Amino acid sequence: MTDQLPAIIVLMPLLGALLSVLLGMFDRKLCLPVALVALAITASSAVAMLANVLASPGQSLSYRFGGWDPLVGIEYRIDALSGLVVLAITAVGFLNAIYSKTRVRDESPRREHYFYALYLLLVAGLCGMVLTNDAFNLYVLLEICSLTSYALIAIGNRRAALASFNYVIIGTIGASFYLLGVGYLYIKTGALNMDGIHAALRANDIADSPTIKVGFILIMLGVWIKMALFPLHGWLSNAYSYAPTTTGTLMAPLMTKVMVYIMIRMMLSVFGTEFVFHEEFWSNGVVWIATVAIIAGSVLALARSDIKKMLTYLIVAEVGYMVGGAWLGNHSGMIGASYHILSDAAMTFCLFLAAGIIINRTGEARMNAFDGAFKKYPLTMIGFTVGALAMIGLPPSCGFFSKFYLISGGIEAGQWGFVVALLFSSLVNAVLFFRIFERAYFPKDLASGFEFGGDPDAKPDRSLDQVPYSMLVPMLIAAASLLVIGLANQTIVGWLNTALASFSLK
Amino acid sequence: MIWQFDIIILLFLVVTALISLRLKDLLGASIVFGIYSFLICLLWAEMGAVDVAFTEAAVGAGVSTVIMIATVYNTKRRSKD
Amino acid sequence: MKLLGLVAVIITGSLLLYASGDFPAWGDANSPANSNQQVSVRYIQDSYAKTKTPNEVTAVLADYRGFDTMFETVVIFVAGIAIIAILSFLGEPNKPRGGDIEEHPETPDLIIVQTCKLVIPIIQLFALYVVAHGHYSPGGGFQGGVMFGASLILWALACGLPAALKRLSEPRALVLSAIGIIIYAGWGFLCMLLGGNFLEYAFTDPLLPEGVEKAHSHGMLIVEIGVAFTVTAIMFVIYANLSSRGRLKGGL
Amino acid sequence: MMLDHAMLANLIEDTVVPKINFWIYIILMMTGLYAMISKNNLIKKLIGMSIFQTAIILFYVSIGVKSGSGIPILGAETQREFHEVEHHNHEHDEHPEEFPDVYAYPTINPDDYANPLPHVLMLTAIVVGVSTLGLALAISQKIYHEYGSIEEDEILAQIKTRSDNDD
Repeated sequence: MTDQLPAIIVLMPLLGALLSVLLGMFDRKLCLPVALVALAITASSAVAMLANVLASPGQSLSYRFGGWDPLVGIEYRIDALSGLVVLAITAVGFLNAIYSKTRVRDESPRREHYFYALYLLLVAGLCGMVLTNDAFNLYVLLEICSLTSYALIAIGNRRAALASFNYVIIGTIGASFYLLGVGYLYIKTGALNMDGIHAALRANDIADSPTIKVGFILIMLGVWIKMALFPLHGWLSNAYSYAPTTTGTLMAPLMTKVMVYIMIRMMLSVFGTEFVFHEEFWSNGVVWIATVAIIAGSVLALARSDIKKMLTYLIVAEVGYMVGGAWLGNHSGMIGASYHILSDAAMTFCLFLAAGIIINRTGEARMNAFDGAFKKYPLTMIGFTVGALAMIGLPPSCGFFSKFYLISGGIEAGQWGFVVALLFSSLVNAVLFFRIFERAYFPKDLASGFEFGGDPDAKPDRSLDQVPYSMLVPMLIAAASLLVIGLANQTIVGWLNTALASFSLK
Repeated sequence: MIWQFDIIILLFLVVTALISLRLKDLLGASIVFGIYSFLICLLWAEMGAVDVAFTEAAVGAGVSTVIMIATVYNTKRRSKD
Repeated sequence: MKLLGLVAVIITGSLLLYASGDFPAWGDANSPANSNQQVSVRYIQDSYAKTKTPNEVTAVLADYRGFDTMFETVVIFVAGIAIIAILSFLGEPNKPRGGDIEEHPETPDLIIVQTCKLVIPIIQLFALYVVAHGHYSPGGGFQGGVMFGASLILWALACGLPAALKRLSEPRALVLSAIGIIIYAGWGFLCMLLGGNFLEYAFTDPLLPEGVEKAHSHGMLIVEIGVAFTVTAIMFVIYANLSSRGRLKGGL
Repeated sequence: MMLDHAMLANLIEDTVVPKINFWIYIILMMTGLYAMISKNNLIKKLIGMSIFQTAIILFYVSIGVKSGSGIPILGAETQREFHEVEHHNHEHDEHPEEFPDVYAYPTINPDDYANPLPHVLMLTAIVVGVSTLGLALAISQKIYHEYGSIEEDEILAQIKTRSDNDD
């Protein structure tokens, strides 16, 4: 049964979604347990699959759907990087499902079973997108992820509907550009399997024909739109900040990171490094776009007063890190980019969870929600602080190590603009988060913060932060995972090395 | 695969697309969009893609025109541009 | 906004025109895509030998790339669920949806109702024929499912939405659509239980009388039936919710 | 020297015909893209989106077209040939001494049938297009319910006035 794991990972959430719809009609309280069981099975099979992949000889497994030969049928290929990303997706999905116990009940009453069905199908689509080795199957799964995320956002409050409509329009342009790019590859190579396209590109050396070049540009444009790279990021901040809390905490850490993974997968295993980094001018140009994205993302985050909007602009900056790292063209840049996918997913997840708790408890979306927050919600503030320090890049956390690899890659490639942008954005993150710490730990009017001589009969509430455990525990696990990923970075980078060794990076 | 037939349908396609986008009355625009879908279904059939033509006629022309008219019925009929 | 649109059009337009010069001529048989020996020529030459279905498009759709088609059915399922989730309880959260109070209860027109009574059974019969005959003639799960759904929509147009909802209420339609996907994924899972990979119909050979190739053909038929269930139910649910803005009353 | 019809016809045939499909798809795609971005009415944007997606389907299907080929469905006589060969091989398996040789399946000439792969991909793309259209129409109905208008400039004006008095 263990070699059937890739199919189980994609089927379990699908089955969970169907059960959630069927059982939800009788009793809505059944949906969360169904979702949790489905996600638990998916997470455990993701761990087992990762162990399988690492134990397998070539560090890469292949699964043929329908038993057909890969060129004719659909094939899944799993290597260390995709195994890790699937593990990150299922872990974030599982923890977020626990987090959503109270939030979904309050924010979308009477629609929980639809919410969980869409939630599980989004997780299934993301896992499938990461594993697939077939270009058109990736488009179908991309559409499933897009449709479920449009719907999950549109369930939100008043302004979520317009934000979701804009996301539909821009997301369809992105997905259609990707489809057109695959069409341009198909018209020249006649194959849909990624390895088949790669072999056909190298075999009859059509790599420098205009169709393949334009196909590459179209695929990159489509993927950049879906990952909200700077000039094309217009839809991100409204979509994630007006969406329901649990939609934001699920999509913020995953959607953009999976699209970065797909960009790396397309660059390396379909087009090949000699095609992508053939002309120095174009890859330097993309690194410059990433540099502008980092600077713009950080500056825009600085200007925001709404907490969630600020975090979304940080995502735009982080996407700049990964795109820049991947396009440096050298090994440590690519390692930095793929390691940053995992660390940024964990960091964003922890920050969004903590911000969600504080916004929910204080009911205030702006910065003054943090006034005296440490006194009222000590554990949540600790989690937020760990996430913030990781975002700034302090050593024990994973943020430091990914920045370390990215900067060393940048220096090797001589991209000084990129290195300066990385340091500048760390500085800006520091300013951002210390502004919040100042409000949280040292509130201006000390009295309100520490309540000296507060009303005597206000019995000190010993329960942890008055926040339900279902919200607190996932956040603390996410904060702990930041340190774990950071400390275990040697082993993770070792796996990534073997995964990326086969691609001839400088 | 008669190319004269093919060119005529293609030109009609572009014309109906432009009309559908310029019409101010949304109900009219939806109906012209239905014509656009049926013309494309004719094009697929002419190009030998019979399954695609069948699906386009049933799904593309049939259902999408109906749900678009349903939406126009529930929202505004006049559009400013 | 108009300027942004113009700029985007000019950039992508010039990009595409630059590439279109290099395309193989339209309709030539030995263009790279049409003459690829391992892929499209192989579909044409041994799809009948392996799956016993003359309609190669159905063979490729349901068997070679059956996993794609399963997720296509999931896309329709997602559209239906999403439309209900967005539109239901719009504005009046406490009032129950549906119910029998008719806002403008004009009686359905006699001529329309009679012609519908004549036409709809024929449409549904033809729809079932299209689903069942998908192996030998153009058609299959999607086309047949949409036609069956369209006949329900026709009934809703003729006699008002509540009348159609009495025949197929929304909960029942959702159960029908979920059953469709369960049939599809379940048959694929059955192939896994019998030792093959997911959706490997050859392994369901012991269950079905005829040879391994026929097992492919039967597997495809069952999968198409699952698709037809889902598409029928979801098309009607989409129409019901969009036309009555989620309140399942009134309608067009 | 007046170009008579035959000369004109084959002049068009070898210059325009091989390329017109791909030009028209670019024109349609650009109208769809322009409409999606710059139209003010939400429903017009969705019509532009549908035109954008059907243009891509036009590109895909015109890849798989082979001039002079039939539809990708095997005719009845090829099926009969296959049955005869199979029947014979089946007989051969039972008692090999009577039917010594094993017949091979008749080879099908690929140029007689259109390329089935783009047709399969486009079945998916059409269905995805309709699902996206249905979802976007539902969202526009919800926007109409919240803001009372489906014109983007009126909605943005309302958001601005509402957010001014929210602070």
